[in-house]
Amino acid sequence: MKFKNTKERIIGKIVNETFLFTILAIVMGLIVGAIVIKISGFSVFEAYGAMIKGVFSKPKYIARTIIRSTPLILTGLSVAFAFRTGLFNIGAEGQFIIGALVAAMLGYFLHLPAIIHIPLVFIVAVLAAALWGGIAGYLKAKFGVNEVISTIMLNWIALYTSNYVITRESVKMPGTESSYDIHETAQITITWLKSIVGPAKINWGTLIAIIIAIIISYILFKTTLGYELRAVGHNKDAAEYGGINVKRSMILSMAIAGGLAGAAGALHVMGVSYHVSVLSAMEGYGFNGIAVSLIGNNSPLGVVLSAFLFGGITFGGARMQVLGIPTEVINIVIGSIVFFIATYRIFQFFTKFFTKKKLQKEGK
Amino acid sequence: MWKDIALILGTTLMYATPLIYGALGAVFSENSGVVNIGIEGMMTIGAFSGAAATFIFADLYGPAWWVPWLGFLIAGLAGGFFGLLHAIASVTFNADQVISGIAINFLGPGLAIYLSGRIFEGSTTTPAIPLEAKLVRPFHEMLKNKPILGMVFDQYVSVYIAFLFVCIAWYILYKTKLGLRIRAVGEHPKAADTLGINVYKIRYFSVILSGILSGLGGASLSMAIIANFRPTLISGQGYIALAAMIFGKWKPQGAMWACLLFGATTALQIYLGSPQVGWKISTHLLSMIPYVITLIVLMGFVGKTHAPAADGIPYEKGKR
Amino acid sequence: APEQAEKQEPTEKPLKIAMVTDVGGVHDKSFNESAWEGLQRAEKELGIKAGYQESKQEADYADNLELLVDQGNDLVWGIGFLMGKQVKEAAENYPDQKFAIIDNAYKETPKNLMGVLFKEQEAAFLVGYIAGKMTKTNKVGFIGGMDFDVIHRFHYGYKAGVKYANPDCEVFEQYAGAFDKPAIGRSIAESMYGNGADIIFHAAGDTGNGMIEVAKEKNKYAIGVDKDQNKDAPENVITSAVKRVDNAIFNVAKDLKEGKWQGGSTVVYGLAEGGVDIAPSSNKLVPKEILDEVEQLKKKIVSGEIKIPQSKEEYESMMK
Amino acid sequence: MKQIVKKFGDFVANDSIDLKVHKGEVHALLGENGAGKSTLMNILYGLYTPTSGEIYINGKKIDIKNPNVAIANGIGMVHQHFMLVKPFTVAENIVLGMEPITFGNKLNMKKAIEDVKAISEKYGLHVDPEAKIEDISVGMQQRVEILKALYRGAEILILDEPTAVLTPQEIKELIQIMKNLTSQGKSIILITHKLKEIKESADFCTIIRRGKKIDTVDVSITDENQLAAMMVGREVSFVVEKKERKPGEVVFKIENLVVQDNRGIDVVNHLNLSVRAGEILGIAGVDGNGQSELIEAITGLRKVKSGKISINGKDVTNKTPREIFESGICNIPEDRQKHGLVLDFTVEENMVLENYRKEPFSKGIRLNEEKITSFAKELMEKFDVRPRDEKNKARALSGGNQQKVIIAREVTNDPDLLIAAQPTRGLDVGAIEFVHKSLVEQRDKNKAVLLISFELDEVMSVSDRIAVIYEGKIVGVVDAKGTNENELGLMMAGGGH
Ligand SMILES: Nc1ncnc2c1ncn2[C@@H]1O[C@H](COP(=O)(O)OP(=O)(O)OP(=O)(O)O)[C@@H](O)[C@H]1O
Ligand SMILES: Nc1ncnc2c1ncn2[C@@H]1O[C@H](COP(=O)(O)OP(=O)(O)OP(=O)(O)O)[C@@H](O)[C@H]1O
Ligand SMILES: [Mg+2]
Ligand SMILES: [Mg+2]
Repeated sequence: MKFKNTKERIIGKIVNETFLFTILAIVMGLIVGAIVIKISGFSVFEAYGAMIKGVFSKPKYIARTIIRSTPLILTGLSVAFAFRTGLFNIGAEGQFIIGALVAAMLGYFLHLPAIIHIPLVFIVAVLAAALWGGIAGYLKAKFGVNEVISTIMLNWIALYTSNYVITRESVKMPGTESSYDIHETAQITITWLKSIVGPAKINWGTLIAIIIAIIISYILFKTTLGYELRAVGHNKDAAEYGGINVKRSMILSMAIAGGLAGAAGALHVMGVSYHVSVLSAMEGYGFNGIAVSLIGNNSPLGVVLSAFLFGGITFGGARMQVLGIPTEVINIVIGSIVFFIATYRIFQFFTKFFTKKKLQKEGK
Repeated sequence: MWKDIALILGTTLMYATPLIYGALGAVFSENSGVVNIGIEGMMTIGAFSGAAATFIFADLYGPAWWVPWLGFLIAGLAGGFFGLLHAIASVTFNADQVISGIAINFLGPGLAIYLSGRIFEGSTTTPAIPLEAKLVRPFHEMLKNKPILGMVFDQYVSVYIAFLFVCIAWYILYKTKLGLRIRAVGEHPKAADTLGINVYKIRYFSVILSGILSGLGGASLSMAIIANFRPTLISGQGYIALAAMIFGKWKPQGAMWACLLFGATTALQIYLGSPQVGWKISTHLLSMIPYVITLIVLMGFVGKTHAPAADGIPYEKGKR
Repeated sequence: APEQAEKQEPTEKPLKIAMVTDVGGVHDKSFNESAWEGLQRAEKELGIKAGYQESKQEADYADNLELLVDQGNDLVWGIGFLMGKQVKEAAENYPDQKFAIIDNAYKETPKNLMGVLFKEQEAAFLVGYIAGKMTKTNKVGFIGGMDFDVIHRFHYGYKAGVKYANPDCEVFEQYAGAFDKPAIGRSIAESMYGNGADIIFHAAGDTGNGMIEVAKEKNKYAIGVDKDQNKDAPENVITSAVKRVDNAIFNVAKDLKEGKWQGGSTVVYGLAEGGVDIAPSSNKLVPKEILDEVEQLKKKIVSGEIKIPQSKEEYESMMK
Repeated sequence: MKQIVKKFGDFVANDSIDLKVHKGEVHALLGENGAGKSTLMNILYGLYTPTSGEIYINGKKIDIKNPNVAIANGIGMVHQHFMLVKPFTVAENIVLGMEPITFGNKLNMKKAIEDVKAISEKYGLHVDPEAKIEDISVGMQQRVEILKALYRGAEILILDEPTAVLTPQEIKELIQIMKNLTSQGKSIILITHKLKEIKESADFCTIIRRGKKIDTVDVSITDENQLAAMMVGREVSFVVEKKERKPGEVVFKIENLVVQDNRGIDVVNHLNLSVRAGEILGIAGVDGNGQSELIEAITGLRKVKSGKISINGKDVTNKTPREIFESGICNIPEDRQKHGLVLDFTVEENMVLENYRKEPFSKGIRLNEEKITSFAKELMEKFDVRPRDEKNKARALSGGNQQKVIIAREVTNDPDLLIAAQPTRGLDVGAIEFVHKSLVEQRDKNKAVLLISFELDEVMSVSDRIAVIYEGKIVGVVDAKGTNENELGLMMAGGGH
């Protein structure tokens, strides 16, 4: 009996109005995409067919979708966590880079047994990224520097720092523009699934990311720390009045946000890429994290779902190229989905309009 | 010596220009109470539309004087169209303005590159506009034989328009009826509403204007600094413009100074990397200079920045 | 699926060859596009079936390679050294599938993989020679994108060429730190031209576009890279150091069709193999005598009489 | 206004209300919090569209679609919550929407300032047109609001709770201004919870209860008790029930305290004060004499420049808010929405704003939601917070109920010193009665209470002793029973002992 109740509660939590509107927004976004595809002279059916097949037709594609979604779960969480505490973290991009860089360095330079190496690399990388995120929090608490500016600047500084480090002679693998690969003792790829997923690097990172999402949800809503951070997010003055150290909270929540994005970078290096490369432009993990966070309504559970959605659409959508459809259509689809999520009141407007009409009819 | 200074000044002006347009756009939008993180997307669509339209017109009608101006205008309109989208979402439907802005940042580049492919045989880069069809350089003849002055002032008209716009924006915001209303709506929309000011109309106006300015900013890159659109052209400058607007405390002149600071630090980066200086320092470290200096300057700025009180909050009539 | 394709009689089913682009995309007006042109030519002339898959970020490489394998292509190309690791991994994972990569060499190359390298330094040497001969001011420039090994090949090949033609000629060298910042390219070019250089060579992608723009405005000479860039500025781009990725791709397709697959090795495309060259449009602005000398030089390079440096170290040791 | 109905969803805020106002009269609207007064007036001003009903002005039926129509028909409104743009000047606020312009849409600020000066002369409402709103007192802001309406040629002026935030002096001035205006032929609709003001200024009074009109009465022949009874539907007592009590030891002490305001001026200037256990010490004073800064300094929200604050002999000067709270000082803050509540938190979350870290509300890092919920339920029952849903966002509560949440929380902490700053601002008589009772109960438990209020009546009826603050100093302490309004008023104006 009790089980049934909790189950119902969980379902009730997921299938609420926001959820339904999100689904509607996704449908609307796909419709806009369909229009663009049609105008370009392709078959909508074939195009979306290619997208769906691209994700679901083989276990290994599902695996790749999951792999691709994993960093987005964490960068999405990073942005969502900051939002919940009243801060706008545009800096997930840079925090990701720092996490990845540190993981790549420790994974290569340290020689340790896996049991120590893996957690050490992960934890230190996350701490480094937390420190990086914390800078923005500190600048805000101490100097009142708006975190939007500071995180934008820190993104670029992270990018160039990473490039600088990678191009050092002891770090850069000759003949490439990348660092040396990390040792196997720092890798978290699951090799025994090879028979099912082929060379796709399914790794423990996905599980870790989901666990982190649960932990973050717990911290936000079930702990005193989460209470404090949310209070500061909603009303600094009242929080201060209630005895909460507002400045400390700001630094802490930016640090946690940074750590989350850094975890994304670290897991990506440890599970998928094994190295970091010189970047000539941002890779977009952090910026896409903003979209993921917003599609997921800034809730940890929502972020997990929307990361998979985002990963699926980008991975599957790229398969439309086979038909000759330009990849930009994918960006238009994603943009439309986000746009319709922003304007979910359009749907409210319509639902109201129709129920009103219906009532009028019934009245007569 | 003079040459170096002239070069730094010239680079500063050139680099700051697209940012100034974007930042001015953000100034209008945010002073009316609508956060606009979509500047990046609006600049991209503007850059594409301006370059594509100018090329096409130059191709059809030759490099007549009006061709670049028409292209510039179209860039503004294209940006304005995305401003309209942002306004529909965030003013009419009370959307979360950040979400809507992020959507614009996907849609702008997506559409720009898509259209480029459709129009120019699959190419994501538009063909180069001939020199004669680019925006004019008003002082080009005058400075022909003055190389040092030329380095500073032989700029495209878009540069001077940017500074002119700063003055106009300042005048509109602080000296006119319209500006008073824009700021009132951004500070306290309900108060404005009770005085019979149409909050929605003012916000629509400001957000569309913001799109137009951002579009022009994009075009000032694709029609002056270079002569075509390419996907990597804007690469983050919309965000920098946004940062400059905040740095400039939501004021046109403040935003301008912030953009100039950013331009100047970039010029410094280039100067320090030049063979004349001959610093043997990694370009990766040099590239960091503008961002690091900006952060340091920000720290030194005492006093918190003050956003318009209603910035980012949708206005719903009849709600308290 | 790949084994199946191999068992088919070649006459019955056309060869399928596809490529994975790097993040520039297939229409990047650079080597991705060039590679695609090679495949299309093969489609026309050899009757193969060509396809491509664009990448948006590093994480796409592995996914795209696998997809092309799944589509039953006989040969899968990776375009660009940035995906060197992913291509090798794919080759190890799919030992029955043929792979090839542009711009990369491996210490140990699997049997089913082929590396294709270009001697960029040879083309750079030739354009350097032209620059050294044509300069009136005895000052020429070089703008690099980022500090990459490939760019170094252009850089030092060029420098050696300049000095070979004109030992007294000064070479201004500067790296922009980015491939996507035309404004920076512009201001570096302004500085170099301002300091007396009259010809600049770039290997800086979109950044170099800013340099070409300045050349147009100031009516100076510029040298393009990768593809024939004369189209962008017909009066100013005197020549380009072109990398015939298309030729390489076409040749490999032809070999494959004729059953001459050279797996397990690295093929180097230099002047001799038609892999690099100066642009055909060079005859428009470069005097005939100089072009004739260039032809002589080519022979010497092919015969190994002239050695061309690929890196700073090689250049310095040669200059001693 | 005829048969006005306004529904918010299923909720009927106005239920067929009729209202008739004559030229040149002051017509009062009276009703409990949430009775529907503001809603009715917002309809008249065009901010809400009525669900049904008609409005006539000078016999002509008018469809007031928006404030522009209202303004054109000579209706002006001063809203319950001020509608002023803080960073703007007085003149800018007044002309906003009807700006005088010159060539090229340029604002003619000179003319605006002259116009403002002219009307402020005409109606005797003195303001400095060039001062910024954020720099002027609340009373001044009120005048600006009235001037805004007059500038638009208002003939009918709606004043929604104009006196809730004014000092006694300012209220007197306002009543004078209203008389002035009616003598010039203007009509005024006045919403207030203060019966004394209705008696003093209004000609007629319409009473509304739960959205329905009860009656319109002639004020001159109705007394305050009758009005109150009509309003709440039961008898209300105005006297604070209070037993004699002998105060105990001094528990709280302030010595030579100096505190600066945001501009760096010493607004609390060598202030000395002590409160004893089992007494309510009222602080009377005109707004702006350092009260806010004093409270912020005591509660740790503002740095103390010099001097000493101690509770139970323990020095708490410049300690953090949490340390001060732990030492036994609680505060019902002046601005309930800014400091008292996190409006987007639920009621239950707000109930533990200071105590969430303590058992039983949390254990280690984990919040104990069940305990928090049951605690909130209990308090809501005890303090009659409505609606009785602890999962409601605090934002959705009425002002009165928001205040109850804060009082419940602070009183339950059972502090040695309870500071209550403007605890009844904007509340109806029923709610005020409740707040006063809570303060007295606290005192009867032998705790110290510090009451800070601009309402002289309140200070006099609730306190045991009264300290008068003037320019950051206590200029005198008197026994509440042995004093009168005149004596206090004199001291508040600086004419101390
Ligand atoms: N915008 C709104 N949305 C929903 N309900 C509303 C809204 N405005 C008012 N109400 C409802 O109408 C009722 C009357 O509110 P109103 O503000 O008119 O009360 P009031 O009589 O002015 O109270 P007070 O004396 O506290 O000012 C409220 O109880 C509330 O439930
Ligand atoms: N935005 C809103 N949406 C829905 N209901 C609201 C809203 N604001 C207030 N209410 C409802 O209105 C009722 C009373 O609100 P109101 O603001 O009139 O309170 P109040 O007692 O007048 O407070 P005060 O006099 O201190 O302003 C409450 O029961 C509350 O549930
Ligand atoms: Mg009210
Ligand atoms: Mg009211």
